[in-house]
Amino acid sequence: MIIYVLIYLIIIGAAVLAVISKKLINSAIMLAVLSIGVSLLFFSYEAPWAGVFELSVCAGLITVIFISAVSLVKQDDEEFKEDRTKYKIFPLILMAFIVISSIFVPDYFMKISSFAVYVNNSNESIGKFIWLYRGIDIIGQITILSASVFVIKHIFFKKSDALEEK
Amino acid sequence: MNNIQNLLIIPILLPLISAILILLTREKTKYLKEFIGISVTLISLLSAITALKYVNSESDIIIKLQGIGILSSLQFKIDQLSAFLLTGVSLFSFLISMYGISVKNKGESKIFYFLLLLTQSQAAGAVTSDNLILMLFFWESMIITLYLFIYISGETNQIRMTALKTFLINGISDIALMIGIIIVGYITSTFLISEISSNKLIIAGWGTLAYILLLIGALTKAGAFPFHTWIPEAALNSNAAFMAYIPAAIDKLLGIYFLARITLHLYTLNHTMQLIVMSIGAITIIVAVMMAFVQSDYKRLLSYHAVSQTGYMILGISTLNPIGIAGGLFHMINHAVYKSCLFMTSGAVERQAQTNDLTKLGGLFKKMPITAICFIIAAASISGIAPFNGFFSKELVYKGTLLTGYTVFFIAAEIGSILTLASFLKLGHNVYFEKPQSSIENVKEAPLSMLIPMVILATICIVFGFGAHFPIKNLISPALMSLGYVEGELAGFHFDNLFLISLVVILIALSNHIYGYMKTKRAYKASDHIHYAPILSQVYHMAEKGYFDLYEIFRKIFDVFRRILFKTDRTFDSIIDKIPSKISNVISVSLSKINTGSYSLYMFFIIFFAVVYVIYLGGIKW
Amino acid sequence: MESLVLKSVLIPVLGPFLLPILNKISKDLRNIGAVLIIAMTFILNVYLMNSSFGNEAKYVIAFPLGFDLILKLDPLSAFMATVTSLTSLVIVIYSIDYISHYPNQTEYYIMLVLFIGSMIGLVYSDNLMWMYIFWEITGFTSWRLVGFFRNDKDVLKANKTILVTVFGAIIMLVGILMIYIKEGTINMSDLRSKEIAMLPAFLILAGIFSKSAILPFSTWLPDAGVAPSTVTALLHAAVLVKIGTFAYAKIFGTTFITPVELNYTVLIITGITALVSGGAALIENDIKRIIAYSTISQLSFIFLGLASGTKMAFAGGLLYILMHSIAKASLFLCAGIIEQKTHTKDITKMGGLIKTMPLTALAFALSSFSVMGLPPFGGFFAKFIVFKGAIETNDILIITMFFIGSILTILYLSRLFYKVFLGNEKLDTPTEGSTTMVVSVLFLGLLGLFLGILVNYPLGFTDMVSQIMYTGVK
Amino acid sequence: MSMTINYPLDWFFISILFFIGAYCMIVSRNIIRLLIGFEIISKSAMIAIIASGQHTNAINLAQSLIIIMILVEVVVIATGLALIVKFHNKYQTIDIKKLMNLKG
Amino acid sequence: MVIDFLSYSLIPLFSALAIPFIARKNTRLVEVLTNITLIAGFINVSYILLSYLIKNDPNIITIDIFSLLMIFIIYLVGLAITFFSSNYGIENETNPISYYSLILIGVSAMSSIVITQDIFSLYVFVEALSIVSFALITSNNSEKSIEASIKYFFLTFPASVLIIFGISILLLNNPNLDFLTIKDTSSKMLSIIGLSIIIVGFLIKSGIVPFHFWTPDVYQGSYSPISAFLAGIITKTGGIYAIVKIASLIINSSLNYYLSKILLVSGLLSVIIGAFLAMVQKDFKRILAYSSISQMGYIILAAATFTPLGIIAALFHIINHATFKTVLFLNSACVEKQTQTTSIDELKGLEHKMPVTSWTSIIAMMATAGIPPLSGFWSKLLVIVALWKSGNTFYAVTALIASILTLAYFVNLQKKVFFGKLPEKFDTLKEAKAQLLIPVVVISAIIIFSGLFFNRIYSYLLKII
Repeated sequence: MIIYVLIYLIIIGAAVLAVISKKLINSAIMLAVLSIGVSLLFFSYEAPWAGVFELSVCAGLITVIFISAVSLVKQDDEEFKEDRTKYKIFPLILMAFIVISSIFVPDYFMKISSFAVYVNNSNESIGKFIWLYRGIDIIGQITILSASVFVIKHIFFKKSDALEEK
Repeated sequence: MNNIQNLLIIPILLPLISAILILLTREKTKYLKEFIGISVTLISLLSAITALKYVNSESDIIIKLQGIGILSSLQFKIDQLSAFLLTGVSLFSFLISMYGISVKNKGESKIFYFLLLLTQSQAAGAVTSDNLILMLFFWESMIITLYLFIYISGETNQIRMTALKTFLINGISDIALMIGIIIVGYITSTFLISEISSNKLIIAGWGTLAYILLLIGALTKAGAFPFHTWIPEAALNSNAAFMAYIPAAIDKLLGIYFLARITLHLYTLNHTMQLIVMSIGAITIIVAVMMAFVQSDYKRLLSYHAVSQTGYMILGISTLNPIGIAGGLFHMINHAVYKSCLFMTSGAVERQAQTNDLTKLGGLFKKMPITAICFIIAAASISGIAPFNGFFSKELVYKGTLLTGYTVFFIAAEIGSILTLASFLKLGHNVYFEKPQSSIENVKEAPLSMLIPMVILATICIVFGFGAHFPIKNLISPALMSLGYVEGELAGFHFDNLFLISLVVILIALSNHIYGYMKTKRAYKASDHIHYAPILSQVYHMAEKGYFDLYEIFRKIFDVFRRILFKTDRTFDSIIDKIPSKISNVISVSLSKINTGSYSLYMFFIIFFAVVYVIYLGGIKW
Repeated sequence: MESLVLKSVLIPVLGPFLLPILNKISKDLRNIGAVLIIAMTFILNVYLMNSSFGNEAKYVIAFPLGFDLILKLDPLSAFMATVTSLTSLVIVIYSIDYISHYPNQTEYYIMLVLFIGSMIGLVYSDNLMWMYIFWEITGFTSWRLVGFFRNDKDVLKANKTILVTVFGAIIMLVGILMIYIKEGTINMSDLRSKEIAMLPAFLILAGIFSKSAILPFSTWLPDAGVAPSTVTALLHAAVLVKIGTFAYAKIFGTTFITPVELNYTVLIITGITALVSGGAALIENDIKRIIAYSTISQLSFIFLGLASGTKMAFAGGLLYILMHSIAKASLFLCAGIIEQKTHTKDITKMGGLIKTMPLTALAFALSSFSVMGLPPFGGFFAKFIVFKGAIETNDILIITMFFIGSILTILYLSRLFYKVFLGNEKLDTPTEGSTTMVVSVLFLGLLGLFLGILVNYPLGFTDMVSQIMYTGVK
Repeated sequence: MSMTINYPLDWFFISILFFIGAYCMIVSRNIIRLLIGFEIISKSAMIAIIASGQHTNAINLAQSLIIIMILVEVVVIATGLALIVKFHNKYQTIDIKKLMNLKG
Repeated sequence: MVIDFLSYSLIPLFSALAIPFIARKNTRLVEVLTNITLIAGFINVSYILLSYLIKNDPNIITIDIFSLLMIFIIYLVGLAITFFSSNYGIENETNPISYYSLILIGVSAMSSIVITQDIFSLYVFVEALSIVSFALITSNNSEKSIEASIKYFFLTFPASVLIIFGISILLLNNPNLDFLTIKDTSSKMLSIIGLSIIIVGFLIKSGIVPFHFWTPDVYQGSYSPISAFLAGIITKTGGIYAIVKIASLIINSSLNYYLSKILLVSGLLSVIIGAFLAMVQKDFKRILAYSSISQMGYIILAAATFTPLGIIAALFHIINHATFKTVLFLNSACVEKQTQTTSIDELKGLEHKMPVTSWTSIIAMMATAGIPPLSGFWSKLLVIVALWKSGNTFYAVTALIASILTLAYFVNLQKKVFFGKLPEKFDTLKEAKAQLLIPVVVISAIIIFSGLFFNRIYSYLLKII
């Protein structure tokens, strides 16, 4: 019970810091921390596969992409100044929201959860499960991966810039 | 029986066909049109007379026509009255078609004869049709011929305006007549005059409205006050043949005929309505003769008299007693006779002297004696001088008026005849006996084709005067019978107070004329002492300006009216066109203000509404 | 017989799409094609009209939800179709010369014929939904036809036309759907002599008014005068505005038992319309606007006949439709000749044209006499019978309004004739129009005269129609 | 036991996480920070899936969904960053307020 | 069920993958390959449909006609876009290989969306579709297109989150996310909540008021052929289709009252607001964007009735609307190509220079405004009747009367762009190439005929439920 709350506190804290930190690079790192927290949560929910994917992909890959992107736009990031009051007052607003949601959200979902139906189809191994039940999603994954390839290719197509110069 | 029916068809159908034939001939052909016109009208005159004989001796003639639905009961019916009118109409058509040969400004003679024959057939149809729809058909179709008659007699704008005015006055009054007829048909559920007359209408409710509308139609046709104003203008602008034909003869015949029909045959008037009609007659007499008295144009003066004489007929008819009615009808035919004769003389004078302006005319007695004599006879009879026909008819009217017990109308009538005589003294004195103007030194007598009709008419004046019992016995009393009135003691010439009064009238008129002449030394100025009398002068001025002209008044009213209506129309236009587009534009612009293109705003809206929706949908009642 | 009904609709509806192909071959062929299509339609309809009594020919194409396409032959429809195709035929013949020197001719002919075709379909369709469909097609085609000249203001007027009429049509559709939901069917032969509720009746009435330009939807009609005169003749005089009157006759005259309040409302509104449009016609100076306003006022008289609630007045209204179509078409076509020859539409700039174009003046005079309702022209009888109906409503207000209305008719028409043909010459002697055009207008003018003299035949037909079909009021 | 209490608690934190992300996505003008907010929100979504799966002990189904979602997310983030870089090349800024040409 | 149609999504995918290897430099070959792929698929699907249409015996229909019709329209529009692009000269502006591959992948993703029977896979394919469109929008690297793409990216993102949340709720009482399972449990309250949240997500994705803010910007900003693709089919399949599908699942549920209300309100709002906003726009494509918002509204209204007739009406209107909007956007692309502008203040009097464009757009506009006998009239009529019969009379009447607004802004647009007097600068203007006109003409013909033979079409629209 406690452990959940601790993990959640890490997650929330990381999220808040990611939002309010001045430097983008810190935000990216905080995002990584957030992902680690989430993967911990998954582990503790007996969802190891999800945890592993989360840890490797989100905490790893996405952070790397982020940091590279941040470094690409670094100099503009320095000279770009937005007023930080909205970030300074953010914790207060968050507090207010937490208070309100602590009144409504939990008991609403208490009601919801009382309607839940319990199933037990968790005995197969996850790979088998995916293959059996989520077969169509495999096609989805192929589609989306091939899409991503062409998307990147399409977005970073240079000929047009050359056209615009002349 | 059959041949009799054909006999009746002739005056209606033959002129129609030959009119179309004339339209097909070419203008070049010498005298062909004139020949057709004269012969056709002569034939129809003869057939009319035969029909009259037959009707008086035997029974009425009825002809049914094929028809469907509302038109299923179309039929012609000649009773004595219709036959009498038919004869009169054909007679005048015949005379005018002869007279018209040498009228100058009658436009293309082809068109002239076409119209003349057309009018003949229309008038014949109108007087003989027993079904009100049929009568309306002929009656209303005369508007077009009337319009064209005036239109062809010249190119000037003046003439066209007059033609338009005539057209509008008659057209509008005919719509009134139509509605009146429909109402009659609605409340009696038949359009047959004979059926309606079997149980007469009374003045009540819809009946009153119907009678008023019918009266408007009849009076407009007869050219009574206040619907007369087109006649003097037409007199100024159109040719004498037309004036002698339509306003003098045909319109009077038709109008008074229909007035007699509705007043005596279709309705039983109540007292108020009778008074109204009588006073209309009296007013017509006085007003028109007052105007006529001061005119200084030959035809215009005559035309005003044509109006004022209508008053006598209306007065006579509306007395509702046999004597008065007989007087009215008799006066109708007499008036037609002498008035067309007078117009013919004016036409002759105009043709020979190229003018109708009294100031330019004078001393024509020596130059055109026959015309002058005809004029004198006709003038005498219009002024009611015994023993010409006018005297007898007027006398009958006076008697009838006195019998109703309203002396005021009698006095009005007498004043009317005083002024009539006075104005004719002025006219005749000026035109025929003044010392001649230099401009008209070498004037010849009018051509034969003009003289013959004049002489015929003048003769009729005398004949109907001395032998007044003949027309009364053969024409008037049968007509009265057909209207359902037994004849009283009508005819004959006898000394009584009325005769003395008429003598007095003559004396007054003479003295007045002499006084005026002495005053000014010029005959056409003989009326000035009345014309420029203190109050009267303003009145005359306003009258000349057309302040009392119903037509002008209506024009002013409608001018305001149409502007109001136009404004209404524009208002509706803005309601369906401008206002909606404005409203939608306002809405659209205010909506498009939200789409500022700012990402943060959009994001806020989207998340906000998403949360609202989710909360609403999540909160399903358990 | 069924096949004939179908043909008489299909020929003009599908025919126009051949015209562009003919146009590829030669212009004359295209014109001839257009004329032929209408002529065939006319002949078919005359035949149908003669054989329309007694046999209930019906052609059905099944559509879902009870929106079947039913083409049903009845005397009323056949009569209307004949009148339409007759005037249209003359107008199309006239167009050949009139339109010959403008752009978009092919589109013009396509739209013209399609318009007539949809009109024929409208009159024969027995299902209200399909009536609505053809109704909208006529609206669309009239949009293109009114926008024939593509200047901004012309197209603006065209847009006004289609927006107003389609708006009304949509209101009408609401009414139709209400009937559809309530009764379960919208086949008029099934709905015959049922009673109709107030609300749908008035909604349908709004559509009818918007189509035949009765207040408050009237003003699109004069504005649509920017179109070429053939189009205005077709739209304003012969066909488009008659759709409303026909729909009224068909729906409220021969299908439903109309509530008497509805009829009374119609009489009041049309009475006001007659006054307002007459007054506007006395102010306007644009010849086509004047004639358009006169159309509006005459439509009020037609409605007077149809809504008076007696069989005879109903017959009179139908007769009025015939006479007015002919006369008004001729008026518009004369206006077309005048406009083409004088290059203006402002009557204050005209005058004395009777010298230079006497035949046009003759045709114009004949037609305006017919519109004024003078004997022996056809308009006289129509107006007489219609007024009889008005008087049988026993309502002095209505009688007065229409009395003044017909006075206004005489006034504005004589004013128009005077200003255009008489008056003193202002223009440098324009010449008479081309033979085809003059012949067609003269034909129409004389037709009005003959129909007046031989009134028994048309009156007999309409009388029989109303005797057989009129369902009366509640 | 915890089975009943967990689920509402999860959603409590999910809502907080969602709020943080949403706030970031609304207020921030820095386009990369928007993407960070995006990331946070999608994390909250994943937690929701897992929580439901664990609650109804259909955890394998939840896991398989999560795995696919992670893949989708990577691709989406990559696309987003690519777009951002392109935007940056074009406009030489990372201020989202520059994108106000299309409006009305 | 799924297997029946799998080829429709796999073949384009594979050819998309194959393109870069087969045609490295030769762009013409790429175009040929793409077109052949789509033509093959299109001929196949239309053969199946026509065989039913010609036999006209609804009973012989055994397969899922709902998906089949969607596949038909997807392939139709996709083919139109590729054919159009292959003559539009895209190789001057972008990389043809990735362009065509992305279009093919988009078609494949859309086909998968309509054939899949699992709500999570639906989500996955929708995401795939959206990243494809992010890329395609920026095909010509103009500022506008990048702005459009980024706004699209960020503003439709909350949709995905909501969908996931909804799925997580669904997981509570469904062993799996199969449509049939959900249909069985659709009377349960949890399913309704979950589906409602998912529907809200899809409302955002399809740009219904009040989530419409991104739509006009994206349609206006994106590369012209692609705006046709987006407006024509992508947002329909990625948003509206899902809503209609879900609605068809919960027809018999007793708990859909709130959902129905919210959908009705949103639909009516988008009908009216979209129409009003379209009236004051100055850009051809933006007007079309707002018009498509307002048409979306009709579909939502139909779906909101949760009756079989409503679902039929919604599907039919989706199909028709895809055809109208494709025609209109392709026409706007032609106009832009010929005149280098889409601002209606600069355009004028093009009708004599571009008659085909003018007439096809008149047809499409009239069909959109619901002028009979074009297809749009029938679908709109079905929508209204469905609303009326389900007792929502107010919505029915308002929606019906609001269609006059559609007509209003379309006649105004036609007047501004195609009528009036041609300015001098366009004197040398020519009609677009014939190849560019073929798709437009074909689709216009489809609009007309599906209106004329509505009775045939309806007879097996019935079978979708």
